[in-house]
Amino acid sequence: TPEGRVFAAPSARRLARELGVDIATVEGTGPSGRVTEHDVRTAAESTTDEVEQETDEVQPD
Amino acid sequence: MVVGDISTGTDVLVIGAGPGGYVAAIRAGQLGLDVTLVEKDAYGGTCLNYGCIPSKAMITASDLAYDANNAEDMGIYTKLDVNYGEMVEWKDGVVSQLTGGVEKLCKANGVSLMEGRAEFADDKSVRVVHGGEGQGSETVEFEQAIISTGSRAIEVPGFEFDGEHILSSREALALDDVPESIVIVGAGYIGMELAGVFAKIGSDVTVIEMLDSVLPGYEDDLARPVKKKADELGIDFHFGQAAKEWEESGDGITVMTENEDGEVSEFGAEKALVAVGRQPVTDTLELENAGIETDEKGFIQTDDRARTEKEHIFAIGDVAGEPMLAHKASKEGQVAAEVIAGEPSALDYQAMPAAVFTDPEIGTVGMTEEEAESQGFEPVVGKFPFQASGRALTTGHAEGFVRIVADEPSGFVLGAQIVGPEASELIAELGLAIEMGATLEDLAATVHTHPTLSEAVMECAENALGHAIHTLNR
Amino acid sequence: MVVGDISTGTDVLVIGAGPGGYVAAIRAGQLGLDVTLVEKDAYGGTCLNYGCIPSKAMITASDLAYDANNAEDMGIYTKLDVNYGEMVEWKDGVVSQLTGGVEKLCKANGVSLMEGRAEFADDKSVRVVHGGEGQGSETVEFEQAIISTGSRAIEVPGFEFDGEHILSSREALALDDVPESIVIVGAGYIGMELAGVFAKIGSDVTVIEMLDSVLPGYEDDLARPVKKKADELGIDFHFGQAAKEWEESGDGITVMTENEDGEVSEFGAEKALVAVGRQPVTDTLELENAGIETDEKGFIQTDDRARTEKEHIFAIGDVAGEPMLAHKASKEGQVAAEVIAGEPSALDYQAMPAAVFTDPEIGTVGMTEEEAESQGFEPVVGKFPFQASGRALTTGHAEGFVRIVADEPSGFVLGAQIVGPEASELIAELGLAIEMGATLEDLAATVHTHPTLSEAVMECAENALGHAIHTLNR
Ligand SMILES: Cc1cc2nc3c(=O)[nH]c(=O)nc-3n(C[C@H](O)[C@H](O)[C@H](O)COP(=O)(O)OP(=O)(O)OC[C@H]3O[C@@H](n4cnc5c(N)ncnc54)[C@H](O)[C@@H]3O)c2cc1C
Ligand SMILES: Cc1cc2nc3c(=O)[nH]c(=O)nc-3n(C[C@H](O)[C@H](O)[C@H](O)COP(=O)(O)OP(=O)(O)OC[C@H]3O[C@@H](n4cnc5c(N)ncnc54)[C@H](O)[C@@H]3O)c2cc1C
Repeated sequence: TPEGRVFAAPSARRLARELGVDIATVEGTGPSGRVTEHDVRTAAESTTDEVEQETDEVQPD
Repeated sequence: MVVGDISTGTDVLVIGAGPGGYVAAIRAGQLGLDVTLVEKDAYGGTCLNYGCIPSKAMITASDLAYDANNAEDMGIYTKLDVNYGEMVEWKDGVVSQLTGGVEKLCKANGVSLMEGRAEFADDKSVRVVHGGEGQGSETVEFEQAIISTGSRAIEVPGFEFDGEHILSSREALALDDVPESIVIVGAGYIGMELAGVFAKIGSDVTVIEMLDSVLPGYEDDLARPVKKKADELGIDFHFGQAAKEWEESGDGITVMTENEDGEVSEFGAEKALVAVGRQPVTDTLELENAGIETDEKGFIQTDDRARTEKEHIFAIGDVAGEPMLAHKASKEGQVAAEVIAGEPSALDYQAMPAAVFTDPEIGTVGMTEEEAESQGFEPVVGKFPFQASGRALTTGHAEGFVRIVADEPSGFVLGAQIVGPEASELIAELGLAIEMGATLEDLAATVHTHPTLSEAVMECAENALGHAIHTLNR
Repeated sequence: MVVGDISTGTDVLVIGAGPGGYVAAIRAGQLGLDVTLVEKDAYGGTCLNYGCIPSKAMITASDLAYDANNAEDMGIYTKLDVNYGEMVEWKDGVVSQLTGGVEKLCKANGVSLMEGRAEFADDKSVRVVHGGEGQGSETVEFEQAIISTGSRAIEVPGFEFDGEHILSSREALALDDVPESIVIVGAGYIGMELAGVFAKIGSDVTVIEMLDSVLPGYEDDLARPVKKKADELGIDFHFGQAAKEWEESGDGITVMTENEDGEVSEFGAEKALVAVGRQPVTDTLELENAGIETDEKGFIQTDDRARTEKEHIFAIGDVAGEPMLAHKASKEGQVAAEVIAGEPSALDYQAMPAAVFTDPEIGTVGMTEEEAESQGFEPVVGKFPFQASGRALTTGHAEGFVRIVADEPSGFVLGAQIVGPEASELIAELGLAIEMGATLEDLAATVHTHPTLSEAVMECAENALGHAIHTLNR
């Protein structure tokens, strides 16, 4: 589908805002690529992981 | 004697109690905020007092009278007598029940109500001028403000509303008597809705429109059934005519119009209703004191949180731009209140539905085929005529169709246009479909009750997929 | 002279052309299958000829007459004259337009039509007995068959339908004249729908019900507004009464009933309508020749592909069990055809909607609160009264409410019950919500057009979440 339009339920879009995720960057695993709440949570966890990794690199144990 | 200027404070100040403002205030109250709602005229704003509600009440009542009077084919014979004054009284009863409800709901949710007209003193306070001689004014300081002062009817130069000969929709909905004849300037949705009301209860209606068709802005095939029915009702249309001036003549008036070539025509009638659009009420607010600018049309620019250029001042509803619709105002009101309360809300809806309560009704949501194409989708379109709907035929109202626009590769529903019976209600399911990211297959697979008009939505999706049951497929 | 037995063959044989059978046949045709549809009576089956469509046509027409006649509060005064015979003629016109359409659609989709009554010869062929003297019969061999022979009204012992004094719904919908008075045995949905029709156009209606309330099977608070309106219409109810016998008396009849304690009551009327339920038509098919058994009620057991115990024979619609609804029949018909064509279809819908076209209407889909609880959900329930709906008030029909049942932890919508204006249409959006796995938040966040009844759905979801705008929250 053309860029800029994300197909996701209102609840998933709201969750993305709550978790600080840009929903346009989330890969959708639902039918036809619909973005699910699960996809949003997964994306949120992976960004947190990245941040944690970066932090790890700055302050190695 | 002028009462001395007193000064109060509130966390959230909402200016204007229309469907934008009162919803914002209630939601803010629910979220535990200290909120004050200022209204200069009537709770419920244009929508409840002079717009959506009164017009729909009059439409329903006149439809009932007309339908019963035109049901000989069903074996129903009537001798009908409509008392317009009583119809208006009934409508007023509905309005006051609703506006009373708004007031109660505000109070129940902890909203402080204040009567008066607000003007910005600076970006942290307003002056509220109380109505009536000697009622004084007071200064209200706020942490955050929501501007929801709505819109007013545009006046055509030379056609200033006088409430007697030249009416806005507001006065037209409050007449004591059916005018014997009426000239309606403007064939937009308000003009067409009211043209139907008057024609159905016996006025001679003439509609003057500058453009070349009814309901400009709507696709031709949506407007066509409305025009056809209006013709049947005996409404007399004149397109490509600009209203220039009017004069009293006998008991009524004569309206002079001019076409492109400068040719003048004259139309006589008891009264004229001018419905050529609405403009935001932002010129009486001293917005410049708050440091907020408006665009050339008077609208206030806002972002996806309903914020103006001032972080702590929000603008919602008709003042915040097109489409000027009550439910857009309410949605923005909710979001503004939630953002103020720190919730992760935003105006991120995928589609804004709209309805026109003409005969037949029109309901639209999301993209047209053309819009889908221009946005890079590969649209596939399904269509289902109400002539093929069992339920439509049993109601005697089977004109029109349902159309669904979807993206062919993904199947996602992008938009829908309906003209026909209950179009304003049927569009709701399609709005949900768009918000949910539903596909044509999802709509087609959902069991719909028989016999209902909503089956047409399912069959329309099936038609787009090439396998509707009750119509031949594309 | 009997025409000799000829023998033909078909890949797919569909027996019965109701909303189950004709939909199955059309879908099979669309999928390129060689399909023959046998019907002994009339295309469209019970639903189009004697059920859904005629009853809804008569309901709409009688509502229009009644509403117009009771709109003095709106300033509408009528002298009304209803010609029942003409109303029935109009209804017949609607029916024949639709049944004609069914025939055309079958042909356009390549379905071979055959008139006659089918009986199984064995599990690979049927004998089709043509109607009328000397028309003979023929044997049709099939690869796969779909049984969709529908249902018939149950006769109460002693109350055999004679079309004159004792009527089934079929005959009641085809009378030439409004009966001055009528006793209706059974307060189920068919009895209550027709009680409304007759009461609204001037019959004295008495309803006799064995159980203790109207619309058994529906929750009390859904049935209550229907009972209330029926009382207002002057319908006379007698609960806990079993119809025992009847006799002619004067121009009409007397119906004798008995209560639990054996006390006898008598009710006089011009005619009686017996509407105590329907039973599957499986006893005239010689099913045993195909090796298919029925349960004690006569229903054929099927799996989630609509297959009977014989892999290649399917059963759909009223013969395949409750709920006996047209749209259930059509859905099963589609699935059967698709399964035969090798598609991965199944009866995997989450919810089967149902509507009762009483005044006010009832619409239900999915689970009640009680069902949700018993299935292990933690239900949360939202409710929104139509009294708080602007649109409902503008139509003069503001009784009833929308209720949504959801799972509290997940927010998933599980079911909905609506009683009120257009309940049959409003339930569609909730059906889609359930199929899509929508949450309360999704429904609440979807913008709904103002002013519409569908806003009540959104507000109901908000109420379940604790923040409806137009009603106080739980
Ligand atoms: C005839 C007609 C029919 C319509 N039908 C529909 C319809 O069917 N569906 C639909 O969606 N829309 C309809 N509309 C449009 C709808 O009425 C508006 O979109 C809606 O009212 C906008 O809401 P709002 O809250 O922005 O403003 P408004 O409803 O205009 O409310 C603004 C309020 O602010 C008050 N106010 C203004 N300035 C001040 C001030 N300085 N201090 C204090 N108070 C102030 C006003 O008195 C008013 O009460 C219709 C409009 C008309 C005229
Ligand atoms: C008054 C009334 C109102 C109703 N209202 C509604 C409503 O609003 N909504 C709803 O969903 N449902 C309604 N129903 C129920 C609905 O009519 C049935 O659920 C539906 O018709 C079932 O469809 P079907 O295809 O299974 O059977 P049917 O519609 O009964 O069709 C069966 C067909 O098979 C034919 N047939 C039978 N035996 C043979 C044979 N041996 N050979 C050849 N042909 C045969 C019959 O002649 C008939 O045409 C109503 C019913 C009644 C009576």
